[in-house]
Amino acid sequence: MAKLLELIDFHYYYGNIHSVKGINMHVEEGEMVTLIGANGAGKTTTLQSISGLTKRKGIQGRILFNGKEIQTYPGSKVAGLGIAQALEGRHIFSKLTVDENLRMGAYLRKDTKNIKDDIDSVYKRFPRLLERRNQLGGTLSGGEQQMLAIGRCLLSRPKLMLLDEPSLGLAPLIVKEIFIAINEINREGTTVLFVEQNSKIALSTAHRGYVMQTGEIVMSDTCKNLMENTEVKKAYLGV
Amino acid sequence: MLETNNVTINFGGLIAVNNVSIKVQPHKITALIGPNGAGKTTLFNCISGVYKPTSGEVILDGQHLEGKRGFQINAAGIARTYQVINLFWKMSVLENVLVGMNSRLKASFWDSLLSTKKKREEERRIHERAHELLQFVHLDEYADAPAASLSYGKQRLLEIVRGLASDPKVILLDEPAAGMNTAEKAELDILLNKIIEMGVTILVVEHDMKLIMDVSDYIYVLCNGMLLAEGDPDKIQKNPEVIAAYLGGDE
Amino acid sequence: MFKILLINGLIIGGVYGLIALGYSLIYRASGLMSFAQGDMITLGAYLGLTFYSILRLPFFLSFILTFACAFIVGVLLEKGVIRALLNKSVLPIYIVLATIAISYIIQNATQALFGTTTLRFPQVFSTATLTISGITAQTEAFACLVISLALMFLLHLFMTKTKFGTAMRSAAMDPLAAESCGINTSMSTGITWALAAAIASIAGMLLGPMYGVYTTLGSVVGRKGFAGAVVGGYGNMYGAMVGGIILGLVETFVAGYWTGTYKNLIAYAILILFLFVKPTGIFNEKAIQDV
Amino acid sequence: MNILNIQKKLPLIVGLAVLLCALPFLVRFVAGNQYPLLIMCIILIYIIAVSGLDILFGYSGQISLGHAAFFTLGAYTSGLLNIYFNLPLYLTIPAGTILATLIGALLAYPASKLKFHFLSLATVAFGEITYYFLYKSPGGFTRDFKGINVISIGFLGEDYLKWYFFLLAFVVIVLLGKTSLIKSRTGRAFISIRENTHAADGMGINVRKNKIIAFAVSAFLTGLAGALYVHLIKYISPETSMQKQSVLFLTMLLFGGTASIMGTIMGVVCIEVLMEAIRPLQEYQMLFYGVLLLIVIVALPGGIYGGLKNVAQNIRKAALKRLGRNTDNQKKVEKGGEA
Amino acid sequence: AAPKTEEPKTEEPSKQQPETKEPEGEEEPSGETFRISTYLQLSGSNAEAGNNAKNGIDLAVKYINENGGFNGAQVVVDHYDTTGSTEEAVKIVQKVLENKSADAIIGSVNSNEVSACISYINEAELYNFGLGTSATWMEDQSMIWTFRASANNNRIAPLDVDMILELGYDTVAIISGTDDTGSSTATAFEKACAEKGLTVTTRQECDTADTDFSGQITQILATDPDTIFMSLIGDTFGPFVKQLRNMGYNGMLACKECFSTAYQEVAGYENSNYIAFVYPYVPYNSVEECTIPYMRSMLEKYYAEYGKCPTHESAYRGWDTMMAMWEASKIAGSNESDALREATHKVKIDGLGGTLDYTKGDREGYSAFNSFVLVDGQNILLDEWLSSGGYEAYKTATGRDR
Ligand SMILES: Nc1ncnc2c1ncn2[C@@H]1O[C@H](COP(=O)(O)OP(=O)(O)OP(=O)(O)O)[C@@H](O)[C@H]1O
Ligand SMILES: Nc1ncnc2c1ncn2[C@@H]1O[C@H](COP(=O)(O)OP(=O)(O)OP(=O)(O)O)[C@@H](O)[C@H]1O
Ligand SMILES: [Mg+2]
Ligand SMILES: [Mg+2]
Repeated sequence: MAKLLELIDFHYYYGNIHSVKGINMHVEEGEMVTLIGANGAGKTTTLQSISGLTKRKGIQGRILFNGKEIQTYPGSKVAGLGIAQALEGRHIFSKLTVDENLRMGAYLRKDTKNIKDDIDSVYKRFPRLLERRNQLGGTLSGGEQQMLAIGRCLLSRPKLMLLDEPSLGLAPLIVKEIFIAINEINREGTTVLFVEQNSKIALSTAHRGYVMQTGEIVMSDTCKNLMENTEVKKAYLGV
Repeated sequence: MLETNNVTINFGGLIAVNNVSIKVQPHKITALIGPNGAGKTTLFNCISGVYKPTSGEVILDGQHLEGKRGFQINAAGIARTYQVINLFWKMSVLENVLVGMNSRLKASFWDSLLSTKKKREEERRIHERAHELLQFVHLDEYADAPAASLSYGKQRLLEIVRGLASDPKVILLDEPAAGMNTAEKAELDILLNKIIEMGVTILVVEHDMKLIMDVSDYIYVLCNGMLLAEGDPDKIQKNPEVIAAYLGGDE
Repeated sequence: MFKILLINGLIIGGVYGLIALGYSLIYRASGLMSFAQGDMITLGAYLGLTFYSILRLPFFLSFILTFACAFIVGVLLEKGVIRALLNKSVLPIYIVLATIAISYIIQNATQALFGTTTLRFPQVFSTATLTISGITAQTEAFACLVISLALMFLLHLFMTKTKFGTAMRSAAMDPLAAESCGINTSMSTGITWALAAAIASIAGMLLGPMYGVYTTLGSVVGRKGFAGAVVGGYGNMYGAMVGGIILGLVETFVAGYWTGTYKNLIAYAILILFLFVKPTGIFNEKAIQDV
Repeated sequence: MNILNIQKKLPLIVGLAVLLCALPFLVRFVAGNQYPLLIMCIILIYIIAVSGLDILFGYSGQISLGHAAFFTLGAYTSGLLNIYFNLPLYLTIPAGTILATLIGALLAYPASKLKFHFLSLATVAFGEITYYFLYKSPGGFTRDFKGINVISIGFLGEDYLKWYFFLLAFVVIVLLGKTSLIKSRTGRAFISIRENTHAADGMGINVRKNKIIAFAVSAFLTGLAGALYVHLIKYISPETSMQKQSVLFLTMLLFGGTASIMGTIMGVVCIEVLMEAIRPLQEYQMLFYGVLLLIVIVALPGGIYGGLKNVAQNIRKAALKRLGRNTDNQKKVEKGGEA
Repeated sequence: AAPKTEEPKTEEPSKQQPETKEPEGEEEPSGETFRISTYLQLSGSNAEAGNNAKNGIDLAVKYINENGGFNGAQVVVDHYDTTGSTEEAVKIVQKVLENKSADAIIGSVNSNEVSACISYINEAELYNFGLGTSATWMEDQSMIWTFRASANNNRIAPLDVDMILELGYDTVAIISGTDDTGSSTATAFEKACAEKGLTVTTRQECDTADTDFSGQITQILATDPDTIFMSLIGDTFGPFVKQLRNMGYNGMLACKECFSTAYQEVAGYENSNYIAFVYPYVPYNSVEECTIPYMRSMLEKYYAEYGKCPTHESAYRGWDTMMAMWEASKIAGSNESDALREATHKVKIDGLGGTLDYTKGDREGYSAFNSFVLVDGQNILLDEWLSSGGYEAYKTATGRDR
């Protein structure tokens, strides 16, 4: 399989703070990969750098998407290539309605006819949002916002979908549903890379995983192997 | 000690909280759970004075709180943390805690301006106390760093001690474990118990069932703004309605 | 008398409304506050004057050229100053200060280029006055009212109903999320400022023939326009228009029934009272903080 | 601990004091006339005024685009009381200051509820109202557009050297008070309101009350500055309350850097000296001023003080890095040697 | 025909006696040069007047220097821009006085600024000319160091009333600016009306920066006056007249000063018809238009220097001021402030608007003025216009019988 995304010796500096310290990772086409690690490890920084949402001058190293270097692209251009991200902290457009929020997800799409259907399918997946479709994004509950963020991401029909802690603040039932949804999406052909604190569910959903610690990748393997790794078990699975 | 009686909150037609009565027992951890959008945060906001209840009452030790402003409620003895972390980002970690103590301070404006003895003594005292509190959650080494530079988990801890700084009778915690990994959650578990030992009562909202079932003494379940069930953790875990609406089948 | 004042109040209100639209647009689509909007009017008037009166181009062509030039100036302003500041994520007040600096520059540069003489902007419309139910008014002023109403509708539709308008608002609300949706936030703010400058240039082309063209033409009406925008509900296009018209009516009625001496004082006093009593603006944009 | 601190800083404080005392003599000697001293006096007064604005905007986060109104209120009150009732200046100056404070608090009462943009409009309107009122007052008691000519403070007269030390004393007291206030619960309350109004309320801070206090303190300082200014210049006119002057205060504050003592001082000094320096440019001075301002804002957002601090930090960091790299290199060299 | 002006008497440079004045060290910078500082509004809303005055002064200085200067000393002028702020004006004057960098000061065309600065200059005992036309700052008789070579509006106001009465009108409405000149002139006019039996129907005021006057105009028109007296400033004249005409008033207007070409530009030439005023001089659209020899020679020089005629009569004020000072220096034979001040009281020369005569001791130059009316872009002497049947033509053109 072809490498869809590849990070080569990737560093990130917030001014003088060296927060990602030369990581190498890749995601193959059609794969579902997870990135786990403690707080402040640099997961969000990595994800946002791929999407072009961090300041470009903090980057060192290369990010390849479909073999093309994209580390200098601004966010909107990266989005144009087919990379979408559900951001940490949700980042809902607070003064747009739920419906408008979703439509913004489809901003770059040309096939306007299908957008309507896709929105309906998001509503089918999250009926809660359908009830709230004309409410302003800012007044949604935390969990509702998380659903909206994921829904918005789906609407761009990306080639590569990046999810930053999708289960954050969601009720247990919904968490399960979300991961079932992610699985489905992946099976329908979208490549997925996600960051997750709930390591158990992350490792049982994804194919492969990377473990990150203070800016470095300390382990990478298939999820099955990682789950059996004693260190991972101790640090991330609470066993 | 803290109770709400038939609280209803209405957002222009949308009833977010519907006739909810809960009682928080002193020196216990009471939990509030429920699906997303059930109205948990809204109820918190109502207790802490962000929203006024459309009807119903909020009582702390016999004192009516409904309709009071946030700072008055804090002074009455209720502290809180937020679902979306709400720190004073550019202030240092220490200053965040000092601000938390504000409602307990005696120095007047003139004391502040003229640097009277009273003020200097008080300042010294609260600085010591703040360091103590920071040590309590192992944040002392970050005392002078700006709050924004902490990682997510540490920010949560800081929010909790900032709440504790005002010597509250009750502290309301809104999803304290969100964004924490397993190890950190375990630490949080211990911390919550320590807070109870300090004599502070806890009302907590959380989606992490493992934590909730571990720590809480009594649980209320909200669903669609209404009280669905209440009881101790064992009872709730087995309640079929709760399982259907919230917990989902076990795996 | 009432009718005369009403019509004149409406007309001057239309002028304020037109200016208010620019302020509201910038706020709505980039969340920022510009204090150079009034001076963009001055700039527009001078540009129009250059094309129409000095280069003697036909009016329509001059109008288009002025519009285009102002648009470019707006883009340059955004790229050169506003974007540079946004990229450094400074306090918004520094952007306000930058716009104030720009306003000084425009005022002085136009003076250096065109001198201090009030220049005549040749009559565009017929000099004959317009008579509406027995009351005469300046034709240009009336045109100004009509054009600002039309612009209001267009802008409102653009901002709320079109994909691009919604995208511009999104970019103002949350640039990070907007980028991740593929919205080019840099272009979006660029276009916002350019459009605002272009609107100001239209105002300049309309005000020029009425008041003559001089370096401080825009600064006073600019302030009134800002007031109108806020009163109406900052960021709302209808609000901008209604706010502007209210201000115009208040001024005209105060001067017409009471005193011209305290016209401005009273207009501002009413404004301040209005802010304190009904701090939501007319179109319900929330003015008070949650606490 | 306190004493130790002071002891450590003692040489610095003494040095500064000596410098500040020697400066006017030096300047007068170099310039050969009193005019630069006058500018220095104006600088001192503006430091007081801008400190007031800093408390309001820099610390408590409330914008004011009409602050010059407090300045003129202080000035006019003191001047007019002296003119009409022949009251001594040691009464009129405090009276002007107090009136400005009261009006500030009164304005703050409703204004403290307003959000940023709306507050800026309210303060613009307040400035305009003050201007139109002074410009055309009922019965002409403010002498309207003519402005008022007033007397100088008796024992200071025209001697700007004396004025300098008199004002310096004020500035020192004001800055000490400001520091003390900022490092207290009140100051922390201000900052917390600026940072996160919502959370401040939740943390038991009476937001309304603190905002009003900030407004009053701010108006007090700016009013005091105005009351002093009018007797230094011996003239004031309504135009001083116009937006231009308010913007000048704001420019000084932002130019130097908000929420700091040094920033205020640097901003005032730089802008005032700049304004003097560009006066020979005649009608192009505002053009030059605008361009320069723009360049500085774009190049050094956060003000000169912030910029300087950054530069200092970067230099230090770079130095450290260099050191670090050197050791790295050494290691490599050593390793190479081994290999 | 011309107003009462004779040919200027002397134009040959007067020979000076350099031995009379001895430089007195550093605090007296005179000697080789005579330094004049001006404070004028060169930018902002009334900058038109300021810049014209500056041009007038510079032109006169050039002429004076070519013709021997002040007792042999070349005149050097430092211009300062007040940006329209009195505060700034005060600072400038203080700076000049503290630095002792000037032998004389020429003040602003904005009377507010003159009012603010005059006492400092007097305290410093420096030779000074003001350029504003307001009466207020010349009222104080203790300001003995300040002179004026421009019109005094309080002297014109009664003549304005006479002119209106001469036209046969009984009632007048007043529009007045809230600035110094505007309101003091309006007040003087009102007083003269009361004395001479002209009824004032209403007095409306507007701010200097206003652009819309419909409220005031509505009130004025509601009182149906025979004519309207305009006591405004700078940029407000044009829009006011334009709006007045657009709101349907086509009658005769009276103006506190000549309605300059810049104002006509904005008001529109067709709207600027029938504006009567009393003033020492009038502006010209071209040099050829001017028939008064002395004025014409000045205009020629001005045109040669700046490529256009003055757009504001403040250029004349600047010229006249310099000429009066020059004459004083000749009489005094010295460039000391004291001597110049004494000598000024003996000055009697031809100014651009008639005789500049300071021998009355009131420090004012002009006391005789002419009435004009602006018709079709031409300023015609009122008497001429009346006698040539202009008034009848006006009546038929406007349909007004008053
Ligand atoms: N804007 C910033 N400025 C300075 N440092 C930052 C900034 N954002 C993040 N950091 C630092 O960079 C490091 C990596 O942060 P990042 O948010 O990528 O971690 P994370 O793995 O996503 O953590 P979490 O699980 O808490 O979300 C942290 O130490 C953090 O303090
Ligand atoms: N200001 C508001 N206007 C309208 N509806 C609101 C407002 N605030 C909250 N709501 C609605 O009220 C409901 C309850 O919200 P609340 O935030 O209390 O949920 P929650 O129980 O905390 O959910 P979560 O677990 O997802 O945080 C939600 O459906 C939300 O959309
Ligand atoms: Mg993260
Ligand atoms: Mg919630």
